[in-house]
Amino acid sequence: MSDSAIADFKPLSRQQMAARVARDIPEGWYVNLGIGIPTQVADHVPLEREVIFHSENGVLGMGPAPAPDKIEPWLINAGKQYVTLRKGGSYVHHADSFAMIRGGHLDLCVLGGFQVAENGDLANWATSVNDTAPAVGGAMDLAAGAKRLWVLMEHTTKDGTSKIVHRCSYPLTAVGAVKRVYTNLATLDITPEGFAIVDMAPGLSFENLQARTEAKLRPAAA
Amino acid sequence: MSDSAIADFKPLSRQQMAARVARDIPEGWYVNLGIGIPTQVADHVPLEREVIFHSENGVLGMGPAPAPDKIEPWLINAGKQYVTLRKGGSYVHHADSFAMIRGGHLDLCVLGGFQVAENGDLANWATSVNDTAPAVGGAMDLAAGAKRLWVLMEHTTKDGTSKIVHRCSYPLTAVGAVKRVYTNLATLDITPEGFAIVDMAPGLSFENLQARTEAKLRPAAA
Amino acid sequence: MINKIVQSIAEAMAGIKDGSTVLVSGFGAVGQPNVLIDGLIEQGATDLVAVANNAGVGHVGLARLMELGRVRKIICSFPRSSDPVVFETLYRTGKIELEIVPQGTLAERMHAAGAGIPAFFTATAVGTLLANGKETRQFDDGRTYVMEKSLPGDVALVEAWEADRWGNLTFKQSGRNFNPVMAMAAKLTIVQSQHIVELGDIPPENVHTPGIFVDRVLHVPYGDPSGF
Amino acid sequence: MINKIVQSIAEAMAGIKDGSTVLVSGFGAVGQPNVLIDGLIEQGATDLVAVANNAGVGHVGLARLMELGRVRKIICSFPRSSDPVVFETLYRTGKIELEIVPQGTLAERMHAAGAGIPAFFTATAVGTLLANGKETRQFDDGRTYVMEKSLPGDVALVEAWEADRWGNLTFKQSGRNFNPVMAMAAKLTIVQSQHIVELGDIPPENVHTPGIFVDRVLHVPYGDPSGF
Repeated sequence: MSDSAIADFKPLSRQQMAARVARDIPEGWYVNLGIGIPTQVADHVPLEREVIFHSENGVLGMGPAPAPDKIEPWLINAGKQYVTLRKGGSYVHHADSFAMIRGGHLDLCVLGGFQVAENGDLANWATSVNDTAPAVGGAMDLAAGAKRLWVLMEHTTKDGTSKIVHRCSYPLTAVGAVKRVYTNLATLDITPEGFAIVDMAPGLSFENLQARTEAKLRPAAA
Repeated sequence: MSDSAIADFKPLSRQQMAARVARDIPEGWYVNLGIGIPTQVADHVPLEREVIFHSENGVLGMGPAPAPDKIEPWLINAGKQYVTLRKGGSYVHHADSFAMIRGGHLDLCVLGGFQVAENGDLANWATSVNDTAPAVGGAMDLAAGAKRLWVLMEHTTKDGTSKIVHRCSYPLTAVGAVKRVYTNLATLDITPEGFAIVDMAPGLSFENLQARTEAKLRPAAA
Repeated sequence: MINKIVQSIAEAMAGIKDGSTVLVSGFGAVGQPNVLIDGLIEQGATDLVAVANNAGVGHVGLARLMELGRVRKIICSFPRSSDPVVFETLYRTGKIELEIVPQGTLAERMHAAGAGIPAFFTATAVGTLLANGKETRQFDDGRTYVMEKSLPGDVALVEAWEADRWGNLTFKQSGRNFNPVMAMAAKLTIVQSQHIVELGDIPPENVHTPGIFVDRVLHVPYGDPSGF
Repeated sequence: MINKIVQSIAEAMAGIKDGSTVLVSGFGAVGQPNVLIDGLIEQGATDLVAVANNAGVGHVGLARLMELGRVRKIICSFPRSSDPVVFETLYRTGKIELEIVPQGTLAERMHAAGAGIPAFFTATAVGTLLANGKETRQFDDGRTYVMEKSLPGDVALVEAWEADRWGNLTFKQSGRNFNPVMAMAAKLTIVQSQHIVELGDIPPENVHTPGIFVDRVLHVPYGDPSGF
């Protein structure tokens, strides 16, 4: 891929990616945000729009990060960062927390990904079957349990390999679970016919996006 | 059975039966008492001997019945009688309450019975396979779940039929679960060899007890 | 602003469909959502499957709903009560189906439904009539267990002590009983609460049922439980 | 008088046998019973199976126990950490067994053990490496589920905020995490508590873990969590 092709458009920054996802989350949803970029989505949901954030370690109703002098040492999220609790928040134990996840009570989970396939498969926990000691955490529970699974990730690896694929080559996190993918290049819905483009980074053409994508894409419905 | 045979001894009153069971409950045990005579066992455990009484409807640490002017309308036991809560007591929901039962966390459950068999089978919920709408409540959970199951009941029905039997003829509550039976005539352990007498009502002879009992009894170990 | 508090019984009961499975909480009269049950009678849905610990008392509440012919089947642990005349008449004349479930299995089947567990194994009822026709299996401990399936509800009727606008709930004493379990097991959870409190008034460590399990809250300061 | 409060770490750890399965609570450093883990190092039991969310950090606590060769196998969801050097060295050289379990399945396997449920079905991990060799089955909803077995412990090490002499516990904020689940899943549950309170000081509606699940309580006012 030539440098000139890249010059044609401006990929979204991580901030912009997080903001793009945040835009699609309506008031009243119960939402779990995975470790990494997904966590930043919360920063782009205004507090007046009441979205209730859940963390696997038994926190429901998380607020923003605390000021450095307001840290509560016993209040962390699943990424082990200090957080706050909003009025109306609550604490539960791990089995109850995952009952919320597994029982389909979360409206949305946003996870990072290594690969998303056009059949909705997600790979985000191990890069090889021979990975020594891959760490799954709560990813498989979240991917299988939430009402909707969205993935937020870069469109390609650093060397330009597409992470939007026909079939995942990495070990799966969940089968057929992903509904939508947000990348730095595009927003893609997963439909029975495969990936359908919802929107693209400013200045990016369909051909240019397809050139960077292993899976076949369908243009946005008119 | 002649009247003179009955005159030989004095069966225990219900009060005495409850007191007999209470004598065998050590401090620190977690105990569930079934509806009926078993409920009265608690009245015979002095408060200084801390035994923690559990009720299926999510009450742990029940105390005695309240004075009429101290009734708490929201605090009842599984028999739907008003009770009190001791200091150190707590409330849980039904699934957690039965997790205590099913998970083997109760040291003892005392239930009433229709029949107890020498193989430890208990029948206490229905008197016929054709019983219209028998009511099981928590009996099967308690019988299968507690660490020890004791049964407290009259030795015979009103017409003199033995409730201590070779095999139960009524529908079972649990299989092989009973460890000990307290009746108005005797205390019987269930052993791999069947019923073994622990003690008998004052004045009752082994022969007289056996005559009132369908199952074969073994005398108390010397 | 999220606001799960509704202003009328009609709003609370809106949309309950014929054929629904309705989980009705309470143990005896304690923790029993009497006003919501009356609301369901008024609302009109029929061909219902009712799940409750008991099968109704006298001619009020759940018994009244059955008497009106609106309950096709009842799933409960203890169909007997101090005055079970309605249920017994319907049952004897073949006008209602009955599924008896051991009380702990009943609670766990709903807990499992709420927790995304379609089936589990328990030793309760093994070797009894209530395990007839059910799959059994021996596990590593050498004991035999029976497989029980989850019991999800379309609607749960719940009675709480306190509720806030996010649907966080507390329960009073033994009024907790089936309420938290039923709240998590149903698609639509409707609550009558003695008290409505401000968001944040319930300490976050002491929320008994988090609002994630609650859809609608009606303020019903109806006083002490009655009608065992 | 029931008194589960013990006076020394030696008394707290007495009787833990070689070969035990030890459930170690905490998520990160929060709710992690550091003093009890050090007590286990001191106590000497070996050939242990450790169950924890993580596989230890640096060279302290659980990592130290592993470094001393006392852990035969670890069951966890997330063997990575900020500094997992001990585990990774042992694992690469074949000196420790690893069983990776999805975090929610890990929690539920212990909850099931505590609740007398030997196995349950979940959709988590279906179609992945972590379901390899496990029984799967389709239920009425048409979805495929995998059967997971309960995970009981011989010993649980728990960290609480408040405890009384009956063993009733509360937890602070997200310090609750695995603690209540592990407390109910083990034959011997040992607690370190920041505060010891009088019987009755914890309101009965707000006991997080009832004393029925607790065997021993050690007062350890150790301050804020540290050592993520």
